[in-house]
Amino acid sequence: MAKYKIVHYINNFFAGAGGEEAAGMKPELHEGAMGPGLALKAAFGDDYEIVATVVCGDNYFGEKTDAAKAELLEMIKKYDPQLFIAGPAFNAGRYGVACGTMCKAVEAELGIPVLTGMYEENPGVDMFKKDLIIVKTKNSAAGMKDAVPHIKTIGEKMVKGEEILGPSIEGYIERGIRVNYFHEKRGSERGVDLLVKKCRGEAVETEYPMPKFDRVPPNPPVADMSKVKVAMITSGGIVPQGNPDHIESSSATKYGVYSIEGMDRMDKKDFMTIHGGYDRAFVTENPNLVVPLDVMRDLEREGVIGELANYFITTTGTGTSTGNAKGFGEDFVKKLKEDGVGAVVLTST
Amino acid sequence: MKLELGKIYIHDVQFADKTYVENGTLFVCKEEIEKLVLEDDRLISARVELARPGESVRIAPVKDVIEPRVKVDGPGAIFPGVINKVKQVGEGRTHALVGSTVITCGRIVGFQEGVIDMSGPTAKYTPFSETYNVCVVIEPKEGLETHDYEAAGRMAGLKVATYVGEAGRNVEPDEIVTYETKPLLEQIAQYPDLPKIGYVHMLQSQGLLHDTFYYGVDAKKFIPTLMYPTEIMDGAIVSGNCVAPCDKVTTYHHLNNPVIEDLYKRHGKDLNFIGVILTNENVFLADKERCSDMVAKLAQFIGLDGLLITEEGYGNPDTDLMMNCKKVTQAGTKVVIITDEFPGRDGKSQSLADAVPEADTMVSCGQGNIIVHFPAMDHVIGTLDFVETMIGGYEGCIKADGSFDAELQIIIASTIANGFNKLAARTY
Amino acid sequence: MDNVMVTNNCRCFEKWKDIFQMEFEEGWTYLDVLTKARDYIHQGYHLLTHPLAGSVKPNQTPFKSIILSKDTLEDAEEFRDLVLIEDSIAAYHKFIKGKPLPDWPEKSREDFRTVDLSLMEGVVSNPIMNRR
Amino acid sequence: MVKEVERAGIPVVHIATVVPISLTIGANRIVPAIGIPYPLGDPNLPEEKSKQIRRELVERALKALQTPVDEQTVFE
Repeated sequence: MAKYKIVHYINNFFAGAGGEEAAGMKPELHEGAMGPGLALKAAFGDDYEIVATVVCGDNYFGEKTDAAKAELLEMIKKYDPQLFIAGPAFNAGRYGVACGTMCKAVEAELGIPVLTGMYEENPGVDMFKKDLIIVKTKNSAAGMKDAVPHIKTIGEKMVKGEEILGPSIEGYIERGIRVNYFHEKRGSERGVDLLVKKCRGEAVETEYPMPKFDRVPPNPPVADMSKVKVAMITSGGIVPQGNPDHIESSSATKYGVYSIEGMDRMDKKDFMTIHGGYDRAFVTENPNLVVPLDVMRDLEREGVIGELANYFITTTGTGTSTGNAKGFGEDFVKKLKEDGVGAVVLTST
Repeated sequence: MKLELGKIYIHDVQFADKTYVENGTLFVCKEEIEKLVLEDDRLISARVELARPGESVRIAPVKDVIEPRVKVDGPGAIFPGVINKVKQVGEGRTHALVGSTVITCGRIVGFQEGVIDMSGPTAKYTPFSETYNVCVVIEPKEGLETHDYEAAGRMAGLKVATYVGEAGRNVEPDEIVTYETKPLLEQIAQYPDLPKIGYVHMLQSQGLLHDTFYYGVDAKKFIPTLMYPTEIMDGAIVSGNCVAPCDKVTTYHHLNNPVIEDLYKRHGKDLNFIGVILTNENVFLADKERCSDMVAKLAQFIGLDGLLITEEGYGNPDTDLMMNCKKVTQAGTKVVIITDEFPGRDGKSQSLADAVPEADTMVSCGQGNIIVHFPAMDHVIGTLDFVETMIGGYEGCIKADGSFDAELQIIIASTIANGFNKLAARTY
Repeated sequence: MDNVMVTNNCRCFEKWKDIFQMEFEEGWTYLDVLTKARDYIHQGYHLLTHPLAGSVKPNQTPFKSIILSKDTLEDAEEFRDLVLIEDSIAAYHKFIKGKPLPDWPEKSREDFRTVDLSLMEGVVSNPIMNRR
Repeated sequence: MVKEVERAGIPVVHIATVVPISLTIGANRIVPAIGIPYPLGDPNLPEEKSKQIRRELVERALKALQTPVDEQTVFE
């Protein structure tokens, strides 16, 4: 019988190329198993073979994701494997994201089962747990020994198309997928049990946890405002005259970044409002009512704030889906970070 | 209020010249049932068919399921305010033909009614694959208005069930179960050391095909009220809805409410079952605020320590469910919710349309979005013409041999949100 | 009461066009109605009816009607309406992703209009709606 | 948008006309604005008065940015 073929993905560190200094390495291909793959090879036994190990530096993957992905896929494809394993990444964040990204890409392109492993707090977990089976590992490579049996069992089941049981049984990270089963007691009886316990003050476990409301904990305060660069953002629909980027007056699908360099105030000759949600007359007359440039310049001059970013970011809030708004935010924070912005004043109408 | 429920166990159903029960077999007279149904001139045809557990039979589209019962002693009669005169029920003695049902089926509107399979892999999801079913397939006269047809179909089922139930009047029951709830102060005094427990029963009340009736009163027009648990066993509540089949509370499920049954089982042991608060699930947000305020008020008024809440339906009712839970909790009563789930095809989305942090103790009756396969059956009672358009079905899902794939929500009472079944969901 | 009905159901439009301000467009999808209602909420309107009224799910019925008002009838938590409409839009996407709306024959569409109309009739007949 | 800025580790203050919306979208530091047609200022007043109001609001926003908070906080 032919052996099942596995391709394994690891990073610079686990390939023995080195740590941070080797993180820029480009994708490489090695025949057979290496590094942590040796433990997998031993566990999977004679019916399986790690035919190749593909390696990529974490920084290279992070910075040139698309190129790295394409190169790696080419390498993997020609082995025609039945299973792809990435990592485990343990608590290495960039490595975790790379493992998750590669698993998704391989699954989509090659249509074969994929598997990775991470420590619960690895940022890759939140990004990929709904899409992938991620074996739960300890936070360092010392956890390899414990992870291997789970990777083996799940990997075998995947290749053979057998049912993968619940996360606590199989040792993977809970994916948040609701799956039916038959309980030994009917629902009403379980309900009464829970209520009696709850009334006694005993701990009870819910069968369906309420969604966690997506909250971001507040950042620590700005220590010294006079040393910080402040940026202004608005959902109040203030744009340069003529609305050059055609931002919609409601249900916006884009945002704009516009210069305020050398300006002391928002002049109605330069800016207009496109907001669809309110009476525009006052703001048309004085855009500072939404983007308080005049006051901010005063504060900058007086040294109350260190510096004002030389642009403002704008869109319209009315009718704009939370999904789009989230997307805008994810996009423009990169710029804010690059520009060293240390505080943001966001105005909404 | 004390009710003796005499259970007559039915192990088979057969056609005969008259309707009667003998040695656990229910004999029904087809002609008399058809005649009874056709007394309503809104209906032009009624066909009676029988379905037994294990048969290769599929029933669709199902409108309501009703257990035949008859009141043999005490005030009032079965289905008060609907079939019989308005009169307080819940006291005396009632006989039930346990293990048999009357099922109405037929097309009401171009969507929504569900499926019952008497055998095969999907049979396990519905309790009615284990009962002996007298199915009445109805057809309306041409051009009948939807509201009228809904009413005619609802009445047909209740009339037939009442008629069949009469067969149990003079039969000695196999088992008699006594349920008793005393007036509030006496009930509290009976078990002073046990937690005082209630049940908030939310009735579907959004409009056409979404209604429920209490003593004939449209539930959207009442305000929350207290009910002795035994009233429901005499048919004080009847279903007038066919929302998503999977979480439809059929009239059968009202008569056999599992929460009430299980609370009675523990009554006097580790809890003191005080009573039921009935409330509704209206479309109007002001009604929701008002009724949930009143539910919390009643719970506090009668001094409950804890209560269970069940809902019927998805979406709009989730908001009532959460408002009730939140306000009752804030009024100082502990809450457990029983619900079903709709997390989408991939099981990854939020299961309910609303959520509050107070809903921290929930029982899951399973999720209705998974796809299940329905193999072909030898015989179909009703029609499969509408499967594609029924809830949970999708275009092209039905194959030439009559087999099809559909979401679990197409099966009657498969994820019923009052805990009648053992189906549950957990997180993978 | 300054009420507006957002609907894609011509029967609701015909029935109440003289009573309510109407936002009606036969061609709107279920989502368009939800989105329009959200725009009104963003502008300070309050929901009078639940956006998911009727337990026919958003990937089943093509029709949707929602009544909003400048006034509020109840002492609700302030951001209730916003949460309700956003949750409803999320629910819409959840269902439609798994299974798109079927291409219903006109007979079924008329049934759906009837059900939607009935849901709204229950609301409009409520005495509190006639408050001035 | 506000959550994404916060998530990126940049302290952010939201000057919002409709505070409940701000709470719902998850802003942690919130300063209530004047009103919908003119959030920062009051154009019915002479411009210097209006600007004064604007300045007070912005100063309150800057103060909020320098105040430690554990949960969503409205700086009235």
